[in-house]
Amino acid sequence: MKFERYGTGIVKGMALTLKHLFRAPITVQYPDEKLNISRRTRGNELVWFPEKCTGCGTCTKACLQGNIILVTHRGEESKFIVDKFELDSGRCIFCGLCVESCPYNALAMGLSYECAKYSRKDLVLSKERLAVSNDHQPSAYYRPQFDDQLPDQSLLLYDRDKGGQKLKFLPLSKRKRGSGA
Amino acid sequence: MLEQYGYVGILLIVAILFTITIPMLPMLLKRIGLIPGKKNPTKVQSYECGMQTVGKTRVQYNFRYYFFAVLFVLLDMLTIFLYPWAVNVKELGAGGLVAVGIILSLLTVGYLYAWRKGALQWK
Amino acid sequence: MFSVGLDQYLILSAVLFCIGLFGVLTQRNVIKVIMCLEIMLNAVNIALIAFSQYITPVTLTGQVFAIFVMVVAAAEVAVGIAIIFTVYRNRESVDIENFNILKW
Amino acid sequence: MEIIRPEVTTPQEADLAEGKLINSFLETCTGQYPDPDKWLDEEIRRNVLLTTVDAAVAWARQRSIFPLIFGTACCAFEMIAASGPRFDLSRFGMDIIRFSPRQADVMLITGTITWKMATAARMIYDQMPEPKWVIAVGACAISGGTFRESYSVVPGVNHIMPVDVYVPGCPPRPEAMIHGINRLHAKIVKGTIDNPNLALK
Amino acid sequence: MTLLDQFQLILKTAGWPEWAVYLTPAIVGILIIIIFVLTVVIVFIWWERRLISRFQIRLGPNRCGPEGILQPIATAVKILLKEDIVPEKADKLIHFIAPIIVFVPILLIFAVVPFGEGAILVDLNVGIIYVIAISSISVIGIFMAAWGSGNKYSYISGMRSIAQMVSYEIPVVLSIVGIALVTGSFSMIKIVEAQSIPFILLQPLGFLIFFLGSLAEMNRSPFDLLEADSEIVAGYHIEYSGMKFAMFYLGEYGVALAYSGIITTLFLSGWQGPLLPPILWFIIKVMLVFSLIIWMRATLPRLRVDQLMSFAWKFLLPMAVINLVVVAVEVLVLPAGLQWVMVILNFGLAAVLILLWSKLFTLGGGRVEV
Amino acid sequence: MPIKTEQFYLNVGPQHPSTHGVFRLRLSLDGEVVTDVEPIIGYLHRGIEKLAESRTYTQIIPLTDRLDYLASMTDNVAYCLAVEKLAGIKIPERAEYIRVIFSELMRISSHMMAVGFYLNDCGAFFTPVLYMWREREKIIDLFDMVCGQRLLYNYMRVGGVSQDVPDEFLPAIKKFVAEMPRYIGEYNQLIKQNEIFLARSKGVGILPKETAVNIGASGPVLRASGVKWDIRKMDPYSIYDRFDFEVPTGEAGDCYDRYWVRIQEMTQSLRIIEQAINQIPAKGPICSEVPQFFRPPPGETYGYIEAPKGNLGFYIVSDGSIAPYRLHIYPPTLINITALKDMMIGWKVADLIIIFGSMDVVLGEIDR
Amino acid sequence: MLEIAFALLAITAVASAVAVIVVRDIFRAALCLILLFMTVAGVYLLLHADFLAIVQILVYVGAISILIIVAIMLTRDARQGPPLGNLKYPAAVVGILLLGVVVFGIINTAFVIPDNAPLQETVKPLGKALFGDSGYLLTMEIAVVMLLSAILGAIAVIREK
Ligand code: SF4
Ligand code: SF4
Ligand code: SF4
Repeated sequence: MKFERYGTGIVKGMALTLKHLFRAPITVQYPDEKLNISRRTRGNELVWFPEKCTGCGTCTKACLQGNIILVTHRGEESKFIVDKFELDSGRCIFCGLCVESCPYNALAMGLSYECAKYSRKDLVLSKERLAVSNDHQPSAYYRPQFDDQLPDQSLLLYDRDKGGQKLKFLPLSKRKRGSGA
Repeated sequence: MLEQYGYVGILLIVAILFTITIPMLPMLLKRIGLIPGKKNPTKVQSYECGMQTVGKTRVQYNFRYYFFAVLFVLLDMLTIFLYPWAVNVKELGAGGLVAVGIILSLLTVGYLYAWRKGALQWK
Repeated sequence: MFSVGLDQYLILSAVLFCIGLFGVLTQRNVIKVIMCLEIMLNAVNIALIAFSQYITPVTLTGQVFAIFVMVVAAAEVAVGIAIIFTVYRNRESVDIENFNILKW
Repeated sequence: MEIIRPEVTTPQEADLAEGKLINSFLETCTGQYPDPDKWLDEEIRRNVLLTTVDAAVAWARQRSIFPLIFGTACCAFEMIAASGPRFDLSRFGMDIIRFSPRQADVMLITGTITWKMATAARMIYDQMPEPKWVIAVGACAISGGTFRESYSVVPGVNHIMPVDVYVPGCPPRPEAMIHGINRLHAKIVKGTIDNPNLALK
Repeated sequence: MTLLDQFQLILKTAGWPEWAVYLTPAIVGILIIIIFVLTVVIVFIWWERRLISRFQIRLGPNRCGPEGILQPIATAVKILLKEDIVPEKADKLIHFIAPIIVFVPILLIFAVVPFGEGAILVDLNVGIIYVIAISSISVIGIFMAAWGSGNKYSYISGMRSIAQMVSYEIPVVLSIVGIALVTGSFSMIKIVEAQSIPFILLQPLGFLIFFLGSLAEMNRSPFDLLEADSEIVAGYHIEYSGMKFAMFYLGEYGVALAYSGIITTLFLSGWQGPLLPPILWFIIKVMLVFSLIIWMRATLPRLRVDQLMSFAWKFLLPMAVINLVVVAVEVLVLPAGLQWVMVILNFGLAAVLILLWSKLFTLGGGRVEV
Repeated sequence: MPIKTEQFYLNVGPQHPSTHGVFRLRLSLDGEVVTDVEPIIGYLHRGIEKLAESRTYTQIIPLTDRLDYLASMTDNVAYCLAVEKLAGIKIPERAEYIRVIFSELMRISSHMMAVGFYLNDCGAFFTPVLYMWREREKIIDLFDMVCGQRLLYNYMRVGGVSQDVPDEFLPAIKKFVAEMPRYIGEYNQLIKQNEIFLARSKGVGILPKETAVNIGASGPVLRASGVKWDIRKMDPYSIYDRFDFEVPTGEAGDCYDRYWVRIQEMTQSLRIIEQAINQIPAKGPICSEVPQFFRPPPGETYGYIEAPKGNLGFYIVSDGSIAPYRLHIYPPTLINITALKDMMIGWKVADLIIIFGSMDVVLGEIDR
Repeated sequence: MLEIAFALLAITAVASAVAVIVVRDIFRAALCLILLFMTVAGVYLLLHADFLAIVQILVYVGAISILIIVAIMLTRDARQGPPLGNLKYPAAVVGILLLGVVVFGIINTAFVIPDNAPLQETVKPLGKALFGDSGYLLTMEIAVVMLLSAILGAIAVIREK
């Protein structure tokens, strides 16, 4: 191996790293600034709409690992009443197949991803935990009806606008939020 | 001159004391229970990507560069002669330069011989 | 308190020399023999430099000699170890016994 | 269970020993390590004198974590993404990624652990010096995930070692991972100088 | 007249007993040096982590104290309270003393580093050779660590340490001789004072050789084979935990500081500089050198061990010899005032030599038939 | 006569910084020179093929994601193509284009990781990886926008894709395609001519053409050895015959060529994406009607595509039930690494790491 | 001061020299040898030979011990050296006798010690002595030639044929 380039290759590379030294870092300081995540995010929790769910059980069948535990009994007018709707979020792979299969739009993927827990038990989400609420919002994955309520995703591609200004990453609280379904 | 080296000696003593304290400190802290942890047989096995070590560790090592080591010792010895010359170069003048020239040319001869014999080629 | 003079340095040198000599005579591992040789050469150097310091403090003759001794030591180690490698290649051993018969 | 790897001299012996070890490990690891979550409610009894020292030490431990990325599968790449330029774990002082367990503080299990790998995982866990913590990242590490039914997959690393923080997701977003690490920070802060690892209480 | 001597004079006039006159300044000086070194090392650790992050378009530690400056302190406290493991395969005695053997020489080097005008512990006649000699002890320490750990990766790393040392010492020594030719002394202070023109201009080739050699000495990229993460995990300190590991870690930056200081002294005219106080100039230059090292680390891949040796033996060594001869002739022929001629000559020479030699030599290595 | 040495065994892996997961190599060393290599796999054996036998055809798609998790979209595509072939399903035009766009994006992202980690193995302290990661994040953002996940997309469906791309997708990808060449140029500037890198990778780990063909290597590894073989050209599946692109090849088959082929393929992928964006029909169905519990007719089929890592095949046997009777995966990297031993012996430990890195393996695929 | 330093150095030197012989583990023996080299360097310093002390470290600690370590690494079953040979007792007798004679000689010789102050700088005078007209030039060249022949010899001997 000859040194045919007399070290110019090394110099070029070093020039490039030097150039990067003066570029703005692309880091998002996560707990302080948050990225607007994709509207179709398959977050780490499912969102369940109790009033829409008929307890048909399609979702449990669609799940590739039987992750949703559904216990129902028949109420009046032979409607199913859901006693237990449990999701083991420590096992769920958030593939979204259950959401896709639900014929009544009663299940959606969640937006939240800050779900780290100290104990395994806490990962099993009960019906109350899954039910939609103000801070438990569905994403638009397979539910295009929620599309408009969610803010635009912040893309690294558009990291900078025309003037070279760095795009602000909004804190979660300041984002435009829908009121849920 | 001895005073100067006395300072170096004091620095040496301080440095040794200082560096010995550093690993001793955790031992002390462990004695009074501030550092957790107890021995277990797995912990003291040597780390090899989580697998077991096969065979001896300190084996005879095929040190293909022993050749370089030999050359290094000899050349290092040659450079010793250069120091006294370097500080005297102006006083010694051309005579010194010639003497050193001889040293360096001999060095070059040895070096070229080594190169030609493929000693600098590490297969 | 004793005073440090030429005698003390020379005695130190003699002691080291004799330890080295004992080692050279008794060790069976060639590498250790070489190590003991180094001890002896070092002992000699101490004596030389002590002489240089006390007898010829201006001309530094002893120090010049010490440098030459070092040169010899380096050459000796280099060649010695080269020979060890060569013998080792054939005999797979560093026992001094194998070096007694210098025909391989 | 302690992983004792016998002295072996040939690769064949090593393979035999490994097989035996894996089988015996599989048999012994039936129960789960309990999740040490009692400390959450418990008021920690801090030594009055040592309170500030405790706080300082906990701060140091929390702020300077050398992670050992035990990355086996997909989740590992989200972990790398988390330490990549966009999410940059190094902000929390976690940029010195150590692959030697001797210097690591937190073992980040990112990926599926199979039984074959489990012995290595446990061994590396054991080889980490105290205080140490474990974060199980991803469905596979938490429970075996979608491979739970498989014959070869450990149904959750809490079968083979105690886990401090679980980060669900498959794979969790880098933010989720950082969140998990922040939860661990919160846990470490509650530790005391002589009992840093509340997990082992 | 160093600051130490002045201090001694003051004490003497104050009528202190003789041993106190001798010891007090020494102890004070040594303590100042150690504190200074530790502080700068902490800054270095922080600086490296921040700067390398910025090279990699991220932010780096910024949560711990203002801009993350307390990060190394947190690390130190944490490591202090970390369990210390001695593996059973280790040679316990050697395992214990190896970090000491690594660390002590690094502290010893600072005895001759002039931090400012007169701010030097001792101005030895043999100053710069002393540095080379002392730092070769560190290699033994590293080898002891590698051997004592009883780990196979560290064993390989230990062998590599010898390979590196064997190849880089001679070019470094020769480039130093080139400096001594100009200054006529090995004393660090004299070397600084002789630099009306920084020697980086006067001897560009010498600088290149010394810089690369000291990179190898510091185990810095692209010569960081000893702890090559991607190959031998962590190298010689793989089995070290707790404070012993911290010593290696500190030592790594300590030696970086020492060598940055020495490069500053030898080639960048040390503390000299207009306007600012000398110590500040010194620190600025050291930081510059260290930043250059970090910059290289952020860019360059690592050489293989045989390529490294070929590079040292086939590229640096002939260059160093030629440089030495040329400088000697120049010193003898040119009158003292014509240093600028020497600058031009040497730059031309460096360019020509590098171009020529790049054509001539090959790194070699490659596949071995087994 | 060289000195005979003792056997020195060294485990590299499974928990090693540069085995890209849990690969394990047991080396016999002679000094630093590798005299024998024994690759040991199975540390990530997750039983995907077995699990697939108990899942419906749709439920297998998430499993295929987890094979080659750096290019999960192409795995999806390969599987769906195989099932579509089995059941004779036609897929809508727009879905075809979406598939092509995503496959090529995936290829870029996968190659970026391959090259980045390869350079990391060479010892460049994370910088190339992190630069490439920046661009990969951009790609991942696009994936995230469309399928809501960053790594494992589960986007393809038998008969098409699961959802249409959102409106902002096309402008975004146009912007990406427009600016990506500049970044590729930056990578080249960073490392391509670096002397150290060249010294480390040129002539190292040569895989001769014959061996490459004999072992059945594929993908960039094969092409680097000088064989112009690309299923997209040789046996165009999907709609690849509509695009104009080249198949870059290397000459020597060494690590450098493997690196360089990947970089060039990124450019070619960009070309394909550009054409696809221009040709894609504006609106239209994106998935043909396939029942949720879909039962293909009994029979067997083999579908294969050019995945970023090579020839990825799915062999499916159906017995007419909702789950396949047998699913076999033909992973390219498993085939490629069979040449490892030949390539590694005689090189040094450091070379071995980069040879392994240049193969671009993903353990999920090898161990399945 | 000087006395304490000398006593310390002498004791360490003798102890480590004995250790070199006694310690079975050859790597540890080599480390003891290195310690000996360093203490000898210290003794040189006491003798005002600073340049030689540095050279001692440079050559012995930096080079020769490296070579010895390389030799240890390269050869098998050298780790635990074999026990002392059967020459043990004769050698001890020879050693002690020699020691006695030499010490007797040293004590009974009255050296003529001029009382010049020791030189403050040794590098320059050494250079003058080596290169100057006083006559070691030839010796030095011979030494260098010897080194060269050692290089050639070593290469010739160890070259793998
Ligand atoms: S499929 Fe939908 S409606 Fe039926 S049980 Fe599940 S969530 Fe309820
Ligand atoms: S997201 Fe997937 S794994 Fe989770 S419950 Fe739904 S179908 Fe099951
Ligand atoms: S949890 Fe999901 S992403 Fe993580 S390793 Fe398991 S399958 Fe892969």
